[in-house]
Amino acid sequence: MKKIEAFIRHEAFEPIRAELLDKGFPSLSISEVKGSGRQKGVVEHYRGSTLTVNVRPKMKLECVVDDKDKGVVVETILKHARTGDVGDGKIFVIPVEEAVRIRTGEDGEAVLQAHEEEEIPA
Amino acid sequence: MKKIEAFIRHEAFEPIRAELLDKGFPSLSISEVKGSGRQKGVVEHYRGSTLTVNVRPKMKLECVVDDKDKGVVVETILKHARTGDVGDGKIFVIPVEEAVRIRTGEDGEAVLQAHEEEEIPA
Amino acid sequence: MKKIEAFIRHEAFEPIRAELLDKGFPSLSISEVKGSGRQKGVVEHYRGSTLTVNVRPKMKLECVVDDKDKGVVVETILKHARTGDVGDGKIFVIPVEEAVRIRTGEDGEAVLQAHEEEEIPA
Amino acid sequence: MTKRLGLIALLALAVSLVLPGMAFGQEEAIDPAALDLELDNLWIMVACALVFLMQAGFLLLEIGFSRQKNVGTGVAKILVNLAVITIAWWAIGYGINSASGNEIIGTSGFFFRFDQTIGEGADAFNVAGADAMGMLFGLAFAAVSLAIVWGTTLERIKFSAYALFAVVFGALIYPIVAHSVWSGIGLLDDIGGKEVLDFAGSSVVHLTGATAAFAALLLLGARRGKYGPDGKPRAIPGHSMPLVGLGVMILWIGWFGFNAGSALATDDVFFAEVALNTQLGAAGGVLGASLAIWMMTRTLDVGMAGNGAIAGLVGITAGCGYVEYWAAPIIGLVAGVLVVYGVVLFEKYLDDPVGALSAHGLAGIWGTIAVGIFGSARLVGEAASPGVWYGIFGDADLGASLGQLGVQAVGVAAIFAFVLVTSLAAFAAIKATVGLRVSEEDEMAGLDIASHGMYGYPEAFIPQEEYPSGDHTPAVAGTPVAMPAKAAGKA
Amino acid sequence: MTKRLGLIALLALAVSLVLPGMAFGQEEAIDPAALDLELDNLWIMVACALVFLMQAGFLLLEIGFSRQKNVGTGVAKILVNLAVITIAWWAIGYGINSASGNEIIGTSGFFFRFDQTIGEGADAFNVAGADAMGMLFGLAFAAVSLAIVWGTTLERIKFSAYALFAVVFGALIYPIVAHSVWSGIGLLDDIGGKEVLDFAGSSVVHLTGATAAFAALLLLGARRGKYGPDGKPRAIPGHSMPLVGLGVMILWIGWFGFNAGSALATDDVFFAEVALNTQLGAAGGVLGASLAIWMMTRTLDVGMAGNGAIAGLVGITAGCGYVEYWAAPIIGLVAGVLVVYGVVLFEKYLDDPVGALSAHGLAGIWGTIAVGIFGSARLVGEAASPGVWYGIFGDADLGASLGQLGVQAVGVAAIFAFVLVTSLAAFAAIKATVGLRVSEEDEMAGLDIASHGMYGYPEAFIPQEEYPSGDHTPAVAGTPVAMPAKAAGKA
Amino acid sequence: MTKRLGLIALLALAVSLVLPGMAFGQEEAIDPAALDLELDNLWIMVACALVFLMQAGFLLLEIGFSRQKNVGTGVAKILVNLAVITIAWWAIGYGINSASGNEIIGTSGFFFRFDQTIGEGADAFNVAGADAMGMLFGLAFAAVSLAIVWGTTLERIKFSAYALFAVVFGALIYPIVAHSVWSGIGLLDDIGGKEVLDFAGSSVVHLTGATAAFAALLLLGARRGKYGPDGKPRAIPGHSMPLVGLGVMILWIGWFGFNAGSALATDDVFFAEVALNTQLGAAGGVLGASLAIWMMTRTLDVGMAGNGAIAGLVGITAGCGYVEYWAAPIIGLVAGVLVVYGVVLFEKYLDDPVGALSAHGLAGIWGTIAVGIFGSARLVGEAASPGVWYGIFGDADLGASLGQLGVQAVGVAAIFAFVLVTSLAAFAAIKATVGLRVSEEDEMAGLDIASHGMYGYPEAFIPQEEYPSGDHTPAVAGTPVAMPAKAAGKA
Ligand SMILES: Nc1ncnc2c1ncn2[C@@H]1O[C@H](COP(=O)(O)OP(=O)(O)O)[C@@H](O)[C@H]1O
Ligand SMILES: Nc1ncnc2c1ncn2[C@@H]1O[C@H](COP(=O)(O)OP(=O)(O)O)[C@@H](O)[C@H]1O
Ligand SMILES: Nc1ncnc2c1ncn2[C@@H]1O[C@H](COP(=O)(O)OP(=O)(O)O)[C@@H](O)[C@H]1O
Repeated sequence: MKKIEAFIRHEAFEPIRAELLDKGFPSLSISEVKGSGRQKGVVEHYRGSTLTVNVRPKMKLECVVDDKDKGVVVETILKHARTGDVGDGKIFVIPVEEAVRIRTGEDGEAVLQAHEEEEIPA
Repeated sequence: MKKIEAFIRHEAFEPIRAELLDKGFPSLSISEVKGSGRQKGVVEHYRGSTLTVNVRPKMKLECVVDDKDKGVVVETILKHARTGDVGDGKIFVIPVEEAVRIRTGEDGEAVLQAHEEEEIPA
Repeated sequence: MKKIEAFIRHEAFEPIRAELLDKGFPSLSISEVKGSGRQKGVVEHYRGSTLTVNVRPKMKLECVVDDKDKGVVVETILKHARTGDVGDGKIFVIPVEEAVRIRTGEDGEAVLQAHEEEEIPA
Repeated sequence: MTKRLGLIALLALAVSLVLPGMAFGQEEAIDPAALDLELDNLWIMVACALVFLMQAGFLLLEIGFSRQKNVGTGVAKILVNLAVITIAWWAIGYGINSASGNEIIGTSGFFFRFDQTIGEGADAFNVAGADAMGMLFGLAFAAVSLAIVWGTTLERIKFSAYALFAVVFGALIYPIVAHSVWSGIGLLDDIGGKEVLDFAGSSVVHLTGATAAFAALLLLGARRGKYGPDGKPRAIPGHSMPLVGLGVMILWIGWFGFNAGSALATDDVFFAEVALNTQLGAAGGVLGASLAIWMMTRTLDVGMAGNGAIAGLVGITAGCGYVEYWAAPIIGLVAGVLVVYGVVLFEKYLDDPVGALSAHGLAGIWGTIAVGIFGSARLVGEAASPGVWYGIFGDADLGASLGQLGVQAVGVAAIFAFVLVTSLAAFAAIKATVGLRVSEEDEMAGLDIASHGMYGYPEAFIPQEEYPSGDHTPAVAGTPVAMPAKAAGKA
Repeated sequence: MTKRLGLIALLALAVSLVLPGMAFGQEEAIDPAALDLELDNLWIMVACALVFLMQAGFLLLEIGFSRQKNVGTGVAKILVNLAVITIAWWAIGYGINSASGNEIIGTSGFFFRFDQTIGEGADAFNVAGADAMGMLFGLAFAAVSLAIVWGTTLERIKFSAYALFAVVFGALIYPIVAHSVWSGIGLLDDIGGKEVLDFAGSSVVHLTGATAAFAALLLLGARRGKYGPDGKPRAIPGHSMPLVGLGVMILWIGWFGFNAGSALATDDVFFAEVALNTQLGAAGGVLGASLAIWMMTRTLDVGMAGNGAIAGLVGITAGCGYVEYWAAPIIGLVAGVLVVYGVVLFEKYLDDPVGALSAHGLAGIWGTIAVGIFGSARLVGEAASPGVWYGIFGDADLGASLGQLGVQAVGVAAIFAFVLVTSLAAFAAIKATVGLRVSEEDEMAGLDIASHGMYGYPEAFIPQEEYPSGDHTPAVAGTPVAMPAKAAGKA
Repeated sequence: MTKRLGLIALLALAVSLVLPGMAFGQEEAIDPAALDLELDNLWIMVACALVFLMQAGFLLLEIGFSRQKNVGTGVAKILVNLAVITIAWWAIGYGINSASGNEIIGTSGFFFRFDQTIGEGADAFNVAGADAMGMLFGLAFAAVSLAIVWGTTLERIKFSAYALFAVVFGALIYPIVAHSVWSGIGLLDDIGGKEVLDFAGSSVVHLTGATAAFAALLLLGARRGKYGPDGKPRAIPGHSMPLVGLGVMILWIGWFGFNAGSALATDDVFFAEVALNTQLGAAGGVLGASLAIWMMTRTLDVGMAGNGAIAGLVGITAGCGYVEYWAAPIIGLVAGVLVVYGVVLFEKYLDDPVGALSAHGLAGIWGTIAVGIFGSARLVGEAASPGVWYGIFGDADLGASLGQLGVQAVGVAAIFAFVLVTSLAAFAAIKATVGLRVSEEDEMAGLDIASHGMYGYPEAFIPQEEYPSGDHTPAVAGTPVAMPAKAAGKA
């Protein structure tokens, strides 16, 4: 199993989420981060003084998938997160040794993204 | 060493924290995430329009422990985070190669969870 | 490649960022976390009642670097994050299998921290 | 009709005529008595706006003491409440409260309209502008009393309960209390020859609201998580002291209207004496509460300082027209200390997020009693006696003073008992029918999303990425703008 | 000159003289007519402060309905707008609006100054204190109308557009509308012998503002992401219902000044009747909107309840001095229902974040028309006829009533058409020159950072660690403090 | 005594009697002089409420310019400050400031009470209602002055310093300044035959507050991190421009009471002239500051626009009763420009988070001086001379005008020097005893948690999961509710 961690622009998330859902990868998590990278900080003004902000808001997307699905997820992220401008972010792939679905206690790759029919919004 | 990452409901955290502390695992970190999975989004209303929110607030718990302790931590999380309803979340186990305690600079498994007597709230 | 994850005090970040930048590691991400560890919770007051807060705000720093650069990054973090008091936090090193720069789609270690000349603040 | 600027021009004309002191023709003669009436009512109008402003204060107080998931409901509540009580008061409440009918209820003035006859016999009068003023001012007070009710019920009550209870409270419970003390013919107006003194409503308005709040709480129970498995209370901190602080300041300013406006006239500039007492009482309240909480916890709780201000104001409300300046800060100080001990004590058994039971209940009782202690001979009037202070240290008759103290206590007890019983009945009926408390799931999710379809801080709860860039602009005749969205924006 | 305390002492002296009823020497005689003028103007002053307070209400409403990245610009806007219109009104607007000149525009009173002659012939007068009062009150109304304009433009308009349009609107558009209805000599003052009845400005102020808002929107287009690729609108929730709620409450209180202040006098305490109608209308609005949205979505939208209050208030604004109490809640109720359906309907094509088109536009139209339905014979005056209600159910002449209804409709249509055309022209000119809409990048980044260099919630967007501990204290003469920073602090 | 509704009925009766113009019996005759007194005091009461409302404005301004960890302390501070100064003023301050005694201090009126004799000889009077009004109005001004003091001290001052300095400032420093200018017998009332003109307190209130703020800052030093290792200032942005904006709007509205209320009477509707000048001054301030900051940074800083409004208001405060309308926006404009340059300049050496030194200090000085430039012959009275403008361009005597300018400068200098010395002494004493500044740890952690035991935004800092679901409901008699908690809830 692999965890795909991507640091992306906020506006890229929704299309990624939608396409991943379509392709059968409904499960993922996001969080707010701030980052610095190739994209430089901005100089802002406050009451006549300047303030250099060295980090910029980004979104971190985490998605654990079966080894074989790694490629398609990375592709999907690349497809939507890429504007070609500095600040698009990065994708990292990290090994995962184990996965447990809390609801059932079952573990293994089966728990990652598979969706049965009887899903309910609860 | 393993990092246990769990995506759980907010209300599950406090009992987990309390039991982990009891069992000798005081060290962990949490953060706010939003996730989608088997649990579907919700349709909300705002001024007569609808709005589908595809991700839901969850909490991410991170706890790095010695390999041998992995099981007990996973068990503890499972015990408290499980309601049996969709949305309970998942636990992932990720390999950690190194750990350093910043305060002392010492590294290795010793730094993970051990607590000596002279701890002070500072 | 390694991901260095450090849980640090807020005030430690800026010097770390500055020195990493100097040393050629401009790329990193931070996020807000709350943690418990050796540092104990605090007892607070609200309208005459007490409230024990078991977790404290910390900052999580994530920085993916080439294997060979791991040491210098860990050193830099240690240097600035260490006050010697309880609550300084920990550094963990996690293996990363792959890295992709979204902007270009290129992957491999080249994408991690290298900075060319034509960088622009966008 | 309304020629704004024409009129102004006319006024200007008038002034130029007036200034030289020229005599006016007979038909233009202005009767000083008419001016006097207008002047009094202008003051009531000003006071009325200030009292309505207090609604904003209560709103902020409740919101600030709530968690973020329960803030929108407070907004909807204050609006619906104010709307319902306005209609209820107009249709029924004002009539019940009016100086007509018998000692229990007024019997005319329903569906308030111009030229309507209110009262019987020699006291009867036909509704004109000044009566509309009095009616509106009465409504503002009723609305304050109602606003107090909900302080104990935050974060778990069903929305429908607000609207339903507002009808009963605005049409019956509050008007009956007001009639009993302020109509001049009510039950509490002649207790063994003495009247209950409550200048602006420590009991009539504040204790009444707090008692109904108590009734609601008894039937509602505590918030989930308020009491640990060990039965000990846990702090559930609200989300914003700035909003609480602004709310307190707004209430403080509104109280000048509430108290000094209750002079109902500008005669002898007496309203200023009332206003000064109000300020001194509030000051005492802040100091009392601040010192008490600091001595208790060695830290100055912000919310408690706010509660202290309110308690001081509630405490001085009954006496603001009856006591000398020196007594006002003392009354406030005691109220401030009371509110701290009250909050801490009640907290053990009762989950009252804003401290309404103490700030309005305890302080309201204390304030009413305090008139029996500090009431000044110069001010209490003929139908009452000065306070026991003057009986002991002054030249007032101690027996009569003690009698007045007793009358004050009777007034408090009567109001408490009446409101408790009727409110319990009303809330029990609501509970038995539509229900009083939201489901556990709704309580956990928060009332905003559960009852209002959206969080009160929507953006904080809903991720920004839910609004991706859209490249559609609807075709509206006359909209020449097309905003061609770039392939992807940059943040 | 101003001897504050000396004067107080003097007043006190006076009172002690007065109370015994002593006669005054001739030179001290106080003319009741002067008092009457002062009394009327004191009321206008109070009302004026309340109407200016409404600016804070509009500010909060707009901010609350915006996303966090666009809140600071609202603050800068309200300040600059108020400043610009103040100058524009002083220099030009007041003169255009004044009761001088012809039926289209006033022709004197520019660069308003003391003792300036306004008007011609017998109606001419020289500016004195009371005229300053009227001028300031008129400005407060103009500022309300201007504040309404921007509700549709949030989160994407260029800042310069605020200032530029404020000049045109404050100097020309609004004054011409006000002149036409309120100057006593305007176009809409005599339509076949009848005048358009608009007591406090449902049309003059609110429809005018909303129409300009409509014009702005037509040229501005929707926010990015408001309409999906399927053309369906998406909710873009604002960030704070507490701020919206406080804004609504402040507007509600301010409206007492707006409506009752439009009585422009205290005579017969008529302002109280107006105030009561205002309260009843607002109540109706809240109830109408709450019921309508609940029936539509089975959930009580907080913002809609707030819009309902405002719609009720806007709706009753034209009729508050012309209808009986029973009609006020009905007018409000209809306005409240209208606002909900209006918001939901307009949303399909027009991106109006705060609902200004419905709450001020639709409700303004309805309110003006409603005077033709519910206007009471007792109140409408000689130059107008009672509403059709009285024509049908009462003893008024139905033909005349229908005529008045028609006149009201003509008034609405005329104002809408005039404001739409002139505003479109003004905004088109702005668009063609400095531009009306920010760049896509700026819209995504938020107006705060793009136009003001800093977020409106700076700390929320800027990480705390950006302010590391510094150990430098600047050397200032007299600063004996050196704060030696510890090697590292602890959080 | 208070028969609310009975009285209303009576009033109604009266009106029905009055309207036909019937003659009244002798005993009911209403003396116009009494009405005049009541009218004047009603205006002061209204103004007083508006001035007290300014406390809410200062609160919001300070909170908005603070970081989130320091917001609750502002709330506690404003409440405790207002309480302390109320008592201090009642006991001592009012007496010192009163028009009794000598040119330095008043000597009667301590422990203010009804019927107390204030002053000596022919000027002596006994305290009645109108005096209570004057006393309360004076307090409102003292409280504004005190509120200004703390703007420079945010985020690092010890809480006890607030209370201690409030005593000294409210009992001595401010009253002595007020006595010197406004008592009619003070030092600054006769400088070579001319008086210092300061209609509502550009210097007496604002410069005084700002000077004390300066003194506090000198002894307190900058916030940690304000100055980098290179000695250059760094921006430490506050957390909420919406709160700043609301604060500014509230202050603006309150200023109508502050300035126009200082007319202390309704005579000739002069207060309206003052109010109009106030509005024009504020407008000028916003424009001046907006243009200045825009030219400096090409971006319109939100906080600067707010500071501009305040500077405009402070600037016009001295002259609002002395200058013609055309001069008001000019005075405001200059004040607005000054505040921007002041903030940017002071920032280099002095850490003043809200810009109080510039907005109240510089603008206060400028405003006072400006009366010497623009004071109009029509308004300045006999004891003063028109401004140099009229000396140069008008027919005033230039020598006398320059003399007046000098007197204004002397007034400014005297007040600055006096307040600086006394405040430095007071703060030095506080520093030497209980200490002035919190520990470094407390500053880093934030004053809220350090001094008040809880964050001002508790929920934002305390994780939600700290309130797990509890299944305990306390057993209270009459609580039939048991809320059986489900094994686990769902979010
Ligand atoms: N090596 C890294 N480690 C951690 N986060 C990174 C790393 N590189 C990039 N990021 C994250 O990605 C964001 C965008 O990176 P940036 O270098 O500006 O993009 P690009 O080089 O693709 O234009 C950063 O703000 C940061 O949050
Ligand atoms: N494969 C995954 N990768 C990342 N996060 C996940 C993954 N699966 C689940 N999550 C997280 O767990 C949360 C709950 O998952 P869900 O699938 O609804 O639970 P369950 O299937 O156990 O009922 C999600 O909201 C998401 O935050
Ligand atoms: N084993 C761990 N797993 C996850 N987070 C940890 C772990 N140990 C420490 N942390 C994080 O580091 C922070 C500081 O740790 P603490 O034990 O107090 O520091 P130290 O032991 O160096 O004094 C914690 O609040 C937590 O966020």
